[in-house]
Amino acid sequence: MTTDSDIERAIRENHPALIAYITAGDPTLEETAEYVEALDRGGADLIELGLPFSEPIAEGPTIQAAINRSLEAGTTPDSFFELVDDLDVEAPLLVMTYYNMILQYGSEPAVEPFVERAADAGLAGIIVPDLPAEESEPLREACEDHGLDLVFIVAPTTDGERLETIMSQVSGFAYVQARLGTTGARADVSGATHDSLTRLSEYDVPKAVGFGVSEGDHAAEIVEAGADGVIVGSALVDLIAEKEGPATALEAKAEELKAGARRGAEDVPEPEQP
Amino acid sequence: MTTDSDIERAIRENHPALIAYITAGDPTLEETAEYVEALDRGGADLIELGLPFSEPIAEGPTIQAAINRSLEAGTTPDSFFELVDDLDVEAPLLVMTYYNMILQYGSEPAVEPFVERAADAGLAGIIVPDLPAEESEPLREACEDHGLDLVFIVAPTTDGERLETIMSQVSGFAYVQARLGTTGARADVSGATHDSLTRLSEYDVPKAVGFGVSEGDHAAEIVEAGADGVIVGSALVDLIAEKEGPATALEAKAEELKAGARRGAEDVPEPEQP
Amino acid sequence: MSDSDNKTSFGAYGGQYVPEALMPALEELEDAYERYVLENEDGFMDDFRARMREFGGRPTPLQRADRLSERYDCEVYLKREDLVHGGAHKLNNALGQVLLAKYMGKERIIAETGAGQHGTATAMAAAHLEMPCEIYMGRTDVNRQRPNVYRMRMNGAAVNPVDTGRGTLKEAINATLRDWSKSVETTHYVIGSVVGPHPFPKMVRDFQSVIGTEAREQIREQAGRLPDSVLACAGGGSNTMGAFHAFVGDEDVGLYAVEAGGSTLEIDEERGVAPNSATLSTGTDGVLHGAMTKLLQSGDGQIMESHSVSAGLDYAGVGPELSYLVDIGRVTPVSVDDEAALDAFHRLSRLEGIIPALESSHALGYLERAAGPAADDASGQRPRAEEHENLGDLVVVNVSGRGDKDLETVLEETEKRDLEAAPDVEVFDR
Amino acid sequence: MSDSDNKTSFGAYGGQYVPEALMPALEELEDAYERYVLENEDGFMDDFRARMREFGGRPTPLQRADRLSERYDCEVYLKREDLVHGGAHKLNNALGQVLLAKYMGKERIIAETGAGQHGTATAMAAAHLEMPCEIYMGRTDVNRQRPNVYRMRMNGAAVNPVDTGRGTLKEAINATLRDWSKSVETTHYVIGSVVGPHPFPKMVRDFQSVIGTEAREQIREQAGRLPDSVLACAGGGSNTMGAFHAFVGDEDVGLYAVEAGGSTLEIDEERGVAPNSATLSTGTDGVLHGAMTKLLQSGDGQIMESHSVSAGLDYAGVGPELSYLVDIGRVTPVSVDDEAALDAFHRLSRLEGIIPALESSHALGYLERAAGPAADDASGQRPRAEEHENLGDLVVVNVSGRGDKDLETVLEETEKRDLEAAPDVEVFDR
Ligand SMILES: Cc1ncc(COP(=O)(O)O)c(C=O)c1O
Ligand SMILES: Cc1ncc(COP(=O)(O)O)c(C=O)c1O
Repeated sequence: MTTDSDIERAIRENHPALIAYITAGDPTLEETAEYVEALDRGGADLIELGLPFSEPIAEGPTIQAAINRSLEAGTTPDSFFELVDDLDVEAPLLVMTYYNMILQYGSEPAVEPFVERAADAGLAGIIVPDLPAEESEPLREACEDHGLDLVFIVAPTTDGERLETIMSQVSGFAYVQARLGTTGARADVSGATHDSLTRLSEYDVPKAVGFGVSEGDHAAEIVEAGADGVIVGSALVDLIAEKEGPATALEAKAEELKAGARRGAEDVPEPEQP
Repeated sequence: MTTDSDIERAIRENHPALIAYITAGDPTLEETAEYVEALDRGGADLIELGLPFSEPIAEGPTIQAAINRSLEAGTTPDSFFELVDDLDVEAPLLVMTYYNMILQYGSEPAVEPFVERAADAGLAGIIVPDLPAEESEPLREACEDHGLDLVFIVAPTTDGERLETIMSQVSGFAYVQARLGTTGARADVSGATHDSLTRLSEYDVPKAVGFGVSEGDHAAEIVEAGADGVIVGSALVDLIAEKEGPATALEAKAEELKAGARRGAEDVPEPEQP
Repeated sequence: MSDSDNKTSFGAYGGQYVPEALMPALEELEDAYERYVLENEDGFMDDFRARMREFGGRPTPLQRADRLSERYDCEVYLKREDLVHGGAHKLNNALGQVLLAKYMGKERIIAETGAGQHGTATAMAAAHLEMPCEIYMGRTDVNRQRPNVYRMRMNGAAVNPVDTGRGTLKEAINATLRDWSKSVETTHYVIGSVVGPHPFPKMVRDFQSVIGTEAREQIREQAGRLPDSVLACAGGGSNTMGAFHAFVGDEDVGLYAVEAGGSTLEIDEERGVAPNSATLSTGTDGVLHGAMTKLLQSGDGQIMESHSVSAGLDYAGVGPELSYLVDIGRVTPVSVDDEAALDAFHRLSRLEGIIPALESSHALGYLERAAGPAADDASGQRPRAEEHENLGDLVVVNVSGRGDKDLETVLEETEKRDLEAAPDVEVFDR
Repeated sequence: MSDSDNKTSFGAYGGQYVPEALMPALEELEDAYERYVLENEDGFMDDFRARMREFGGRPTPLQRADRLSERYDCEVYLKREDLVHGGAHKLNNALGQVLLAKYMGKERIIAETGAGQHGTATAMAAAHLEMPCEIYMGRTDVNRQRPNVYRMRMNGAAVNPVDTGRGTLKEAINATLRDWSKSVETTHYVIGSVVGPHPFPKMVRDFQSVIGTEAREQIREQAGRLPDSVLACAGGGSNTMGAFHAFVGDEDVGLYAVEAGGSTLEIDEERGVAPNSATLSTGTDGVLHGAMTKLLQSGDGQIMESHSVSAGLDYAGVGPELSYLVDIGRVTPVSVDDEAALDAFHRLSRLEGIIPALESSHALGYLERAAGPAADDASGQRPRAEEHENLGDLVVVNVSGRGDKDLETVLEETEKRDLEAAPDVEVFDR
């Protein structure tokens, strides 16, 4: 690992970090801008913005619905990037989208145009839930060329050689999937989380845990188990779908989660600096 | 041929003969008695009474319907025979029914009980539309034993050896089927009738033509072609189904048909007596 | 052919009780049957067999049913007639007859149909052989067997609804016989089972006998010996005789004709209704549709309405050869009721992944009754019940057809009952 | 196997674009595929073939279609996959995968289905092999393919309606992938076509390749030589690859993948709707459901709704191997529209007595377009149109399934149109 990326730095400096996900364009891009600012104010250290794809195979019902709302509102890669162009928040931003959306940007199927535009817009990294390490070379190279992190997911089923391969390719942070299944807020922290963090403990890269985190107490538990950050998505998307004036609620929720994470960190030693 | 049977005599003596068919029990047995008397008055020389069977495969729609009415009215072989017991008309009576009705009369499947009862009731003959010569031996023997005629049908398709066989077994008269198909009144006389009568001309037995005869003019044409009698069924059954006071209509129809037959006979030489 | 009978009958059964007008056609047919079918004139049988192979999908497999074998503590093999083109054994006969009609120079085909299986098979065969085809079908059946009506129409056949009587199979046969009386010179009547006047019962049996001929070879190859028993459902009895014929000479092989017990074997004499179609088990001798055979009839000789949950078994008569084989003790007639047949339908669907025709389900239902867990003593020893003992250790069941056609009926009838083997059929939004 | 490709892809197509959580399962499956399928470990392939013979009814015939041969002035042979148990080629794959899952020690089967054909095949296979089975099916499809839902339920499978999106195949696949993400350790996902991540496209192709392997042998035996061309419809492309695979090395044999042209090949960019499913003919490269392949997608990369009168072809993607074979010029993609497919459905039903699946009717529809009377010059000479010339003198058409399932659709769609080959479907009293 050479110098820390924006993302890595954001996690290490704000340890334990809160990583927030919302779907861009849900319900409109204008509102997304408001929500991003609210999350930033509330203490999110990194913000993932979902660029909607019509076949979100890794998402549970909550985020599926958000994606549908966004698509119905007409969100496109171009309008998404224009939103990001105009955003001005402290937390680095990542785009989370499916591989086909990246491939189709530009006139020919290729990854370069998307990455270039993402870098231009000031995005710090990319997460692609349907791109395993085996298929990631073109995108990884383009990301390196443009100084973006490509975040990989480590699943409860990831083990042995596969884990090695992935960890050798990780940049930014390792996205530790808390449990099998799809995204979606759940009321507990799974045993799989503990197992995964144990397996990963020997790798010197920030680890953030997502899939099912919804409350401050979960965040505390996860950080206590050794995570460097918690990733929260569906719980935030729920607020957007259900509350009036979601911005306020999002800010409060971010505060709760960040506080939870901090609570968890009180019992664990600060991670060693490289 | 030894001595003439009642049936044969009725045909020869009343030449050209009118043979009338109605379904017994249509709509009730009481009314059948009235109709039989009316036909007798109108000039019918022989009267066929249908004993209804649930599967009348040789009948057209008119007689099928009559059979259904009779069955619904509860006609049984016993009530049928009781009707015949009580009838007192000049024309000899025949029963027309399907073979299973004959077989099932009595406690075991056998033909004897039916024939015995028919003879007792004073019936002169039996016609069984689903009993070809090949299967007729038991019934023929029983009929001989009880002095009843068993009338056979000669179809337009009957030819060569089959015709020989049938004609050697005929008693009473040969029922010449005017055309292929089922019973039912039609508006013309078919060419098949002429052909059949030609084929039969060498056999010395009375020939009566049925299937489709409905008017005096048909009767004339048929007799002119060489028939010794005409058989009329559906046209009479139609009157029963359609007219108020069918007895009068039946009598008038019989008169019309008999007159027609006579008209036809004026142009043909009297048949030779044996 | 080794019929212990004279030319046109089986003992006292069979014969030719038809209007005189049809007799010449039967003579002509008899002649054609003897020349083409029995003597393979002009290579008729080779042609027929080749078409059944390429068009019809023969041979059908004989499949060991693993779950049934386990359940019944004996080796159960299924003869898979459900895989024949059209979904039932019916094509064996329909194709044979339409081809024969073609060899005879006939120009037109007519047939009756009840549930529509024989009608669809005939329509397929007629399309395959370019013969104009008309199917008679009772109005009631037309209305409740709509998909089969469509199939016939799509194969180019005309469908003539019959409005008389109850509008079911019996009336359709009557109507077809009436058409034939008119059209006999140019037309062949493709009768749908081993019923009707001679030579139909023999001819249909011969066309269907491929079932048993194949099964006999297959079981010898697969199990190394002849079966202890062969089970087949019996409506008219064509799949039955088809399955049995090759085994009739094998005296150690038990032959079970499983009839539709309907709701009960008891007869409603008053209304002239038999709430079953168990002709062989409960019928008396008489003449129907051209043959002497066992019948469901009143004391007077009127034919009764029969009933079965399975339309293809719902017939008041049965093939004369079966009547004969039952009388001489060669075939054992048994029956299972609607409920047991439905249960067996679900059981095979679930345990073996084969959805059988409701007709065939009767044969399977008898297996359950004779050899199922309830039939045996509940003690650990599992001493066999007598019926189970009689079936033996190696049983062939003829699955005469597939049950796709029966889904609606089965759903409706299942809802009324509490069946052991039925899935709970959730009803989705409509 | 002679794939001109690397291990997980066909040229640039294929790959494994799935969530990380599924990757270990794909590795495990790849290993099992190589051992059991490619190397016949534990006699897996022998077991599979025996079951396809006895349970599935293989081999299916290759039938010379006499009327079509005459009409098209060339020898037309039909590969009769409509005779496979369940009524379509789908069982070849479903049984292969469920058996493999069993050998792998999996405890549960899940699958997606659109029209219900793959679901019913999988439910049958699962019942046959005693595997608990759940089928995902879009709500819209559940409601319009009711008989198939019942069949699955009767075979003991659970049917899970999917309420997202338009409620059709695409959504069902998404839902099944989501289930699998959760249950991957104990569950095998039986994918229904040659799509999805490696090793599915190869494995499904290998299970289906029996179609072409049989056909190749049969045509050599029956016609004495290899065909000039092979036609198969292409949805996902499993019957297509199944029919083609054995012929890919025979460079003189033309391979035609016939896609659903729907109402038109033109795309409604505005609404993101393709009124067709002609992926190979009009699609662009992208990633869907785990593989890089040709897709119907918007310029941005959103997957379009596809459309076809035939539910089984109604899919916006296609197998990656087909994309590859089209790119290198080995397979010719063509398409016929709804109307031509319906017409071909009626034509085969009427002329040959075989009611084909609407999917298969597309392959037959192409034959009519390329070689039908209208395609040739009307002059007495009948010089062949170019398309006819290309098909050659000996053509094999894969009849991938039977059309019983399509009757309602065909009736409805036929009423809207004036089709040359359609019977006039009288409407009987309801
Ligand atoms: C599948 C099936 N099995 C059996 C039968 C009964 O006929 P048979 O007793 O002549 O075989 C039918 C009649 O439609 C049928 O469709
Ligand atoms: C009969 C039939 N043919 C073809 C298809 C299309 O699938 P594939 O292209 O994978 O063969 C289907 C799909 O349901 C089908 O049922």
